[in-house]
Amino acid sequence: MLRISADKLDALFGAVSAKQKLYIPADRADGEAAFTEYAPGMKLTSRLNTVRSAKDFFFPQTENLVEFKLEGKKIEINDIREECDDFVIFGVRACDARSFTILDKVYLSDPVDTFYKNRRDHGTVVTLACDRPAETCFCQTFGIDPTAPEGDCSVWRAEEYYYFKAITAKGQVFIDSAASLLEEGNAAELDSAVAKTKAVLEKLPLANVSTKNFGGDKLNEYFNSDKWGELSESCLGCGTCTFVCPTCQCYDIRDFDTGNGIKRYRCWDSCMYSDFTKMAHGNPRLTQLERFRQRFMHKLVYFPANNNGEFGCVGCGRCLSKCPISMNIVKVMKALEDK
Amino acid sequence: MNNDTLIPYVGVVTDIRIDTPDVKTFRVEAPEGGKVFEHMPGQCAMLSIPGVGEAMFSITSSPTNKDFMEFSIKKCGCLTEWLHAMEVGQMITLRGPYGNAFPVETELKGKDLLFIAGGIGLAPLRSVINYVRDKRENYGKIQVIYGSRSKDDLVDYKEIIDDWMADDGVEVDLTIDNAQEGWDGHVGFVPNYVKELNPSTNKTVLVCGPPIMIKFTLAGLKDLGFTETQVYTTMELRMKCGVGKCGRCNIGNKYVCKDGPVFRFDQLGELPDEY
Amino acid sequence: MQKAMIERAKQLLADGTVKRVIGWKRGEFAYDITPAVFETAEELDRDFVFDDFTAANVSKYLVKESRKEGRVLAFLKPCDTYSLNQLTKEHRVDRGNIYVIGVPGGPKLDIEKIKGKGITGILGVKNENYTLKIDTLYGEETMPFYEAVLDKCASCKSKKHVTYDELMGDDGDILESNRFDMVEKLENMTSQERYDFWRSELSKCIRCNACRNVCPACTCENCVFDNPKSGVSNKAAADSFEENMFHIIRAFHVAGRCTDCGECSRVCPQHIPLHLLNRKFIKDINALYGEYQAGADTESRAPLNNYTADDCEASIVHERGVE
Amino acid sequence: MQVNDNKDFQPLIVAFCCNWCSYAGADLSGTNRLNYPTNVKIIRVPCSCRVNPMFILRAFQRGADGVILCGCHPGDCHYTSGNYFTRRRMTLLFSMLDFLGIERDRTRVEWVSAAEGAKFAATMNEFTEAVRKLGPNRRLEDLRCRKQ
Amino acid sequence: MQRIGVFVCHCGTNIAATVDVKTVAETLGHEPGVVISQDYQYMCSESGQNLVKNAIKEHNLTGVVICSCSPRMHENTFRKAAAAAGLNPYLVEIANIREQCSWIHKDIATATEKAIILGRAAVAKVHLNAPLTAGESPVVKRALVIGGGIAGIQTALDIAEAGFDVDIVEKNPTIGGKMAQIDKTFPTLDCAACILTPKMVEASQNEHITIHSFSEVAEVKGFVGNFQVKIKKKARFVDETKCTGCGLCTEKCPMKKVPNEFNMGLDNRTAIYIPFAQAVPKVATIDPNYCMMLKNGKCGVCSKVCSVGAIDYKQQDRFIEEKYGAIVVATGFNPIKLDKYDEFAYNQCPDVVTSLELERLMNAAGPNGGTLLRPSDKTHPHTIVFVQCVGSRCDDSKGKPYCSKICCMYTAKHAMLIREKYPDTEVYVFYIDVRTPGKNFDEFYRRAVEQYNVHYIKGMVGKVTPKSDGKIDVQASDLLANEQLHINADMVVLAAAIEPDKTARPLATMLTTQMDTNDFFTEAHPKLRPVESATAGIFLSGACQGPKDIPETVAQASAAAAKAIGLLCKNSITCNPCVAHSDELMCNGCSSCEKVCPYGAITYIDKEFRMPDRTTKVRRVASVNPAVCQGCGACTVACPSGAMDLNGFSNSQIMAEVDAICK
Repeated sequence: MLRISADKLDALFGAVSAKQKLYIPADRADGEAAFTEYAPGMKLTSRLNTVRSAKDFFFPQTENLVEFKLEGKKIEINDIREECDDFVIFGVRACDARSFTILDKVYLSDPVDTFYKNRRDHGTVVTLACDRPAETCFCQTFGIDPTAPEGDCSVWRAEEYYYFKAITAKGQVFIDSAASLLEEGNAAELDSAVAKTKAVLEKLPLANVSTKNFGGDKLNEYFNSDKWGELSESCLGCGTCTFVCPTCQCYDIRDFDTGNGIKRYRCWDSCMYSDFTKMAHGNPRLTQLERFRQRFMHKLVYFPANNNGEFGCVGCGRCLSKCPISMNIVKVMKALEDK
Repeated sequence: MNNDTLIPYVGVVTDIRIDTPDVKTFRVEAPEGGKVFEHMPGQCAMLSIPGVGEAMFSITSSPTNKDFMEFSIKKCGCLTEWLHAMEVGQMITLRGPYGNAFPVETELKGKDLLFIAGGIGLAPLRSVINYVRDKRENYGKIQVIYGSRSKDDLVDYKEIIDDWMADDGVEVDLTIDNAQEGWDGHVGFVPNYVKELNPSTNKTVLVCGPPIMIKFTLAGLKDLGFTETQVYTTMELRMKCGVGKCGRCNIGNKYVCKDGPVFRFDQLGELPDEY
Repeated sequence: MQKAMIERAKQLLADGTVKRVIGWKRGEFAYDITPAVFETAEELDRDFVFDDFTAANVSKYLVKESRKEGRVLAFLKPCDTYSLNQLTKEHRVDRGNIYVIGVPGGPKLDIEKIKGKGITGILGVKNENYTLKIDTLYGEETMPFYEAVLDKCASCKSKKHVTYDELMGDDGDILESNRFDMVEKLENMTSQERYDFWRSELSKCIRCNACRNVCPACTCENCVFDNPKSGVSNKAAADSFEENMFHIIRAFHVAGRCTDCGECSRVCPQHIPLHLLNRKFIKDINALYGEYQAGADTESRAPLNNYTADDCEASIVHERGVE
Repeated sequence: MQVNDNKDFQPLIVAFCCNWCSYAGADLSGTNRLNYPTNVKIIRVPCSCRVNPMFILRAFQRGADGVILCGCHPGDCHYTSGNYFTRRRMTLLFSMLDFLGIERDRTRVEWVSAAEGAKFAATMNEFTEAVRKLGPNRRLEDLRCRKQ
Repeated sequence: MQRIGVFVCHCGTNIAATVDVKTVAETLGHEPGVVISQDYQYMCSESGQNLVKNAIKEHNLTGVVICSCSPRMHENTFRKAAAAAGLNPYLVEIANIREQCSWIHKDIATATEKAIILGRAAVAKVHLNAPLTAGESPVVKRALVIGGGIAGIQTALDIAEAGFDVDIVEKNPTIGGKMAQIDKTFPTLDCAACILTPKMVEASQNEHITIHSFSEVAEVKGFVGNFQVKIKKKARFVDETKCTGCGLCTEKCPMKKVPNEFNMGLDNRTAIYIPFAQAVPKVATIDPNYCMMLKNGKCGVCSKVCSVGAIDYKQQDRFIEEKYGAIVVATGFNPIKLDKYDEFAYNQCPDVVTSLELERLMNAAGPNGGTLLRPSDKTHPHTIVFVQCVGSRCDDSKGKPYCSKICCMYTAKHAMLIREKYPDTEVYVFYIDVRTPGKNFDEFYRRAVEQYNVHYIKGMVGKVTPKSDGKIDVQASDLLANEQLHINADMVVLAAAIEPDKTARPLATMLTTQMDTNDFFTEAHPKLRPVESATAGIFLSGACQGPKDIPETVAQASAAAAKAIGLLCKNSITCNPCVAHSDELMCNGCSSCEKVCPYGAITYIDKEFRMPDRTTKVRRVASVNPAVCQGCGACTVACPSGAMDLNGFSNSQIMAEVDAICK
């Protein structure tokens, strides 16, 4: 297996970023990590994961869709789409890598969202296997192996080396772009590192969270559960969980009048927001209970119902650590199961 | 790059018909003439005035109309108010068609059809009614039961009187909620009128109207011996994308914009009660 | 304390004084506490928690809870009582329908600060003589208690309960706090430096609205930013301007009403020091219009709803500071 | 600070004037043919206290380079106390803008009575010049609204 | 869709000379919603208005934008025109392209561009205008006159004559004001007291007039047609209703060394006093600063001698509240203090006096019984020097920038009277200009020079120095002869500038009227509305608005009365419909708006709301009383939720204007 010593990672980043834009999770001044465009000297973060998920690269928080010019009764439509440049995201964790599969199911299904596809086509996802999972991690619940992340190319760290394995052609291009820096290495060292991580995985406090009681067939059972009132009681109705979530994909389309034309843009929206489903003549989700229920039903029931049992959650644990009131999908799952 | 469904087309309003005090029917053509896109009866389109808003409307003209599309729109919010203020020649943007359609070429084919509509609920059904009128040979008897608050609130009144009623094999039963001068037709709510008319249960039913009307009509139909699998309706919820991605118009796992708006009542019954 | 609180709550439930209890409920881990309403003794015994992590200010929930049938018992820390007073003053709560038990304040802990030390896989946190013993998947870690204290507690303004029906533990005093130090530091920077500082902070904003939705002063029936008719509604920080706009207007709308409870910064998933904006207003108000503490009472006029004929002119902004 | 007079820069100045004093003052300055730059565009409001901070930010968003608010002299408000509230609100708002690093010379409050046509013109000349020196508003603009 | 008409006025060449009106009309014609855009010579003319009216009808307009002069000028004209054509008058907006564009700019290109932008802002605003209907509020049929000088008296008499009740509030113990202190009046030289006192008596006897002497306005609330005024009746320690004005108490009062302000402090009065013989009301007043009984409880003479028991040492200030439909301000003037004019030795030498002091010195009721004697040694002065413009037309901070207007004439009067009565006295007048515009004024002045040989010298007095021999050295320059002069004078008379009374400034604040920088009240329009303040229902009478002589004062007083009567005649007045309103669905009931409302127009109600989920919820919400709201908009900014908005100046309208300007 190809590898590079940790102290040469800089050189690899340099080589890759010379050809295309490279983003790596780096430390921010406030101690959190964020995917940042690589610049020489930038170090890979020691934090397990970023606050914002990697979905931003394919589904940014806001993007312009189309522009209009209005004059008198005339409307002129201006398609502003442009082919996006190739880029690499390095250091995506297994959970986020899986989230792309989930987003693909939404955005690449017919009719294809060309805005998403454009970026997906041009982005190379280089994943990094986890070696120090946190207490909030529960990706295994969704069948994700954090020691064997998906993506275009997978990377493992073992001792002082990073090991590389291409999964797709794009991944191979990535490896090739730094081929001169890589050397053939001993996979045994890697195996023992992976084994060590697997041992930790078993001990994770959320290792026992299971999806066995969830899925598309539980629709009416859980929809009508009497637990929602209690669970949603303290929900602030903010969008934190939604916006840090790697799989939340809801959006709003809005027009902005610049004074010189109309820019139609889409931006993340949250089903937790009170105006999400508001219409001129009513709102089918009137209280936070319904909105709260929607978010979790979507991930645990509706999504699997529409996608062959696949859940709309990857167990990254972001909502567990970021919810202002610490209400989250794990608590919801446990409460719903507890009949 | 391929076309993206979120990028709309331009359409020109070439005719505006005032149907009722709060409903107008807009004829929309492509700037170069002809239809902006093809559709099937029951499908919807996203209409927009950039800077004002975008909303989903059912296409009220029949696909058999090869020259233009029509939208019957009731004034109820910011965008519709704007649309109502339009003059002929105004451009709008539209994208679509969205959603499924009434199964005119499958389940409905060869059947006797009963259309039940209330108020602006006639809009989506009008597309089907005119479609089956134009392809008369493919369908059995047609009955339309349509009611509104008053005579003035009956949408497409002229077309109903001049065309539909004149057709062979088409029966139209009109009703209004309260008696009114100049009205010698039936007076009473639609669900009651349906019961009174006691249509034969071999008909396939297409219902559209205010939720309360649908609820009572359905109950009435059941009393008359109809089953849920015989009855279709069309839904409306907050929509943004039109293609089941933006995440707001779902009822359970079904997206109204993509899996709907046409649902058979037995399908609807399987979904949670959140609409 | 927790035990005593549970006992007292059970008494008050039992004797019919209150129908519900608002407090904190334990979570999956040592630290993920959720504000919750308890209606039975069993629930209290099972889930009620009051410890180093019960930082959440539950007073905002009283807007809704106090309008429900039956009296609600609220355990309020000193800072929370200021929020409640302010809400009472603005007629947002029915104070008569709330039974307030004042409980001692912090300092409470910030799990993010512990995680910021690189400590991960946290299974338990114990405070032993102001040293935190943290049990993790990767062994035990320790850190000084005070390094993990929430920012809002580190610059606590008051240990005094300004409203309560009953007190558990001793009441404290209004403190001399260092809460304006950072504001002052920023004031002493150049305009460009301040601009750069705020740009780097506010550009992190993901407009999740957690700051607004947690804020006990933000109880509008319909926020201007959610109301399309307001002309300023926006959902995403689509432009740097909108990031500024949202936070400036939010700070302005709570100016003179903000009690400096610090919840906005506590809940920000991006660690934006939003409280600095509010503190800037508080500092200005104190300096220009006389000391004013929102929520200290329920009668006084808010500084922005008040004036004197000899107030300073706006040009004071131009006359002071560097540059 | 860099010396740059931005001589050719034509700033856009939005002036909110209260109907009773400053708008009348502006009229008087016209009646007396006292020149001030065309850069200044006046919006009439009943009282300076009608000016919501949102309007000021909106102006900056849409491309204004300076915003000035004119009202009756303190104590002379047609509505008794309006300008006193204005004074507090704007002091705090301007202080906040300054705190965020927005150039403090882009905003101003000036009291101009109905009799002070000359003061109005002088104020506008001076303010326009001050904003001209600062150059285009970049720190509080909305890039989407920037004119191509 | 809106159908907006734009009408661009040339205003002759006032606009058209610097703004290309055709281009403005043409460009605005392309704005969204604009269906007709025209220009015309004079839009405010009848044919111009007809143009607008016809267009409204012909094009079925939903909004009108007039690009013309200031809305302060013709907004009402065009609103009326619109109303006449069936369009709600509040669907008219004015773009001010004259005062705020063509008159201040010179370059046609930029001025035209600006005019277009102003027009565009008005179009953007009118898109969002809503038809408004003005409510009505009743008029209280009673007027208040503040100040009991000749202006106030005349106004009160005229209003009373029309049959309306009127109250005079006078801060001094008697009405009469400055005119009561004046000896003779120019240019007729008739006796001031002879023409004033009958009016004072008439006022006191008129059944419609109530005089609140020794009283001050303490608080004013309300608005046109319905002012609520709190009047402070200062304690005079004498029961007005009992005192007969017999004067025995003033004779017996042992405290006799009180400077007599009526005689400008040139002689003394007693602690209990009646200002002068013809005072109205003729009742005594105790001066608490001097009365020994009030100061240390020892005396009580007046109480003992008063046969009707009118003395009441325990009297307190009283407050009465009254409602008025109209208020007339007649607070008058005072000569300025001359403390800063050391060069004229006013404070050092008793024989340097002001003109008003000279009036008292020459008055038969004055300190010397009408004989002109030097205050210092009571000798007859042989050389008198008059110094003009002391503090008037002054460009430094010591004086006033304006001309006090009356000095030239009263000095001519003084000079003439002195020369007439004491032909042996030489009179010198140092002047900068002699201003005599007025009926018979210049003739009067020429008589002083030609007939009475008064020495008018164009020049400045540099220094006045009292000498040890009691004479006064006046050093001056003769500008025409271009030489320095020294005059050995016996008396020097300073024509001190006049200024508004000090009580005017706080009063203006209470009345929410505007003042200029000199504290004269500002009239609503300098030419067309000279006796009205900009605040509806507040009128201006006399010198409070600017320096005036007696005939002018009386003329303005009657004019103010006419305006007040015009208002009082109405049973109700149309309210301003541009008032605040609260969207109950958004209101939080937080009370912020109530706190900033200067009129108390906002109250709170508990309102029951039907929630969409069919439950009901009771919430406290704000409610604005449109009859009381004056439309300042303070509440709209205090409201964090944006529930409070202002008709005619709504958030969205102002933002639309901002957007249009910044486009």
